[in-house]
Amino acid sequence: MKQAVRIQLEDFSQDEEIAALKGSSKRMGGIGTFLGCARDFSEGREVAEINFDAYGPMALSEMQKLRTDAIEKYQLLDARIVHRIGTVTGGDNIVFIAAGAEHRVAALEACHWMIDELKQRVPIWKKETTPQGQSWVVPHP
Amino acid sequence: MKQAVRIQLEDFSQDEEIAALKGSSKRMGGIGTFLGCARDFSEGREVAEINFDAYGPMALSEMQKLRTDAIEKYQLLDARIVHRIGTVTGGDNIVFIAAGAEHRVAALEACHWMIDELKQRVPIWKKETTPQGQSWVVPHP
Amino acid sequence: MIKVLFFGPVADRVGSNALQMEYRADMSLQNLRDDCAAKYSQAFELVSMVALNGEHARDMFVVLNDGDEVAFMAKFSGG
Amino acid sequence: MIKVLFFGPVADRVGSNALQMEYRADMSLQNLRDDCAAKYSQAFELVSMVALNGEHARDMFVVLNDGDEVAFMAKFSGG
Repeated sequence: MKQAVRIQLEDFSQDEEIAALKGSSKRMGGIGTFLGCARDFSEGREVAEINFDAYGPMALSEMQKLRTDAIEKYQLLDARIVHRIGTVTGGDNIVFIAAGAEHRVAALEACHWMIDELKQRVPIWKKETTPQGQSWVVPHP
Repeated sequence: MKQAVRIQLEDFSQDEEIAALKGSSKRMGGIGTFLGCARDFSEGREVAEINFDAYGPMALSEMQKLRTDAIEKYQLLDARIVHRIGTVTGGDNIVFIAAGAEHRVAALEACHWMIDELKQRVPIWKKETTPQGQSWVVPHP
Repeated sequence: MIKVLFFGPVADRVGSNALQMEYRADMSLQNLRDDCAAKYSQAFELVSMVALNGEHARDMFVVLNDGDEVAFMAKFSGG
Repeated sequence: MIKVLFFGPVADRVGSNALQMEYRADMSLQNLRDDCAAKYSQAFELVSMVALNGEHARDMFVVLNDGDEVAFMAKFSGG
């Protein structure tokens, strides 16, 4: 079984992640997921590819804390977080978050909270390659 | 390509649904999904199986309207809704909703709205089989 | 004739999924409901939604046409 | 020595991912930041987060230990 929290170069399968999540409890009635993908167009420019830099050990430990915090805050039965690094192009998966709970509201709210928190807490940076060259993405407030 | 809105006996694959959703646009930066599953325990009783009854043509047309409404309300790039009928047991998939948008907030809010609306609008009923016999589920307000 | 449909818990109490009711000129959805509820009072305790020809009916005083399809439904519990 | 790490846009402006800074007794995180910012002022315009030994540092006046690992980081843009 793959770890519930991972940073990896390779793509992932939602079906596999959901099967692993479900495996933790048959009392799970609702699963909320968020999948972040690479767009081929951003801020009015075509994007050829996106590269990631990460403070690997800290990013992983922040993601693990985030999972634990979400499970406690929303009384989840289980949660998973996968973030890709390396190079991706338009349409590729970047990040996957899944939250499983007895009922749907907790699952959906936890999923939304986790992706918002991930963007605040986890030391990963993305650089876009456009026809105008490469530039690091400046997050919006 | 499978239809974006379906009522079916057989299970579905998240990977297939997400691939179909993504196929509609490379500007999709965020995908929110909700997966509803059969629990083996509900309201303090073990649940052996769940059976569905549906007003099929109306349920399908309400789900199609719901998809169109969500796309318009949240400016989605695409959305999909799949609901199973027939008989399911603990851990089985029941309903899948996916909303894809340029940014995450619209995708996540649309997904939450769609499952709430589905429960209000779509004529489907579930019956649980427990050690005490069979009973139709009474939705909570 | 009006085709009347029942599903789930309502169908269980009626003991059937469908029945035909005689069409009368100027008959409203409310008239049809009253006729059915008189016959199947236990089932109609559960009815909280009505569909006319596959669409949610909000106005119970709409006049029916011969051949209409009406569903008297309990609260939905899908999803 | 203190190990100082840079990533993404900050590393680009520093021209390096890591450097070693001399350890001094009673040196605070703020002292280290001032020393580094004096050398790499353009890079430090971007710095808005600091990590000490892999954890978010909220208190810039904490005193460092020899061998600590510090990262001066721009706003995250993952996810």
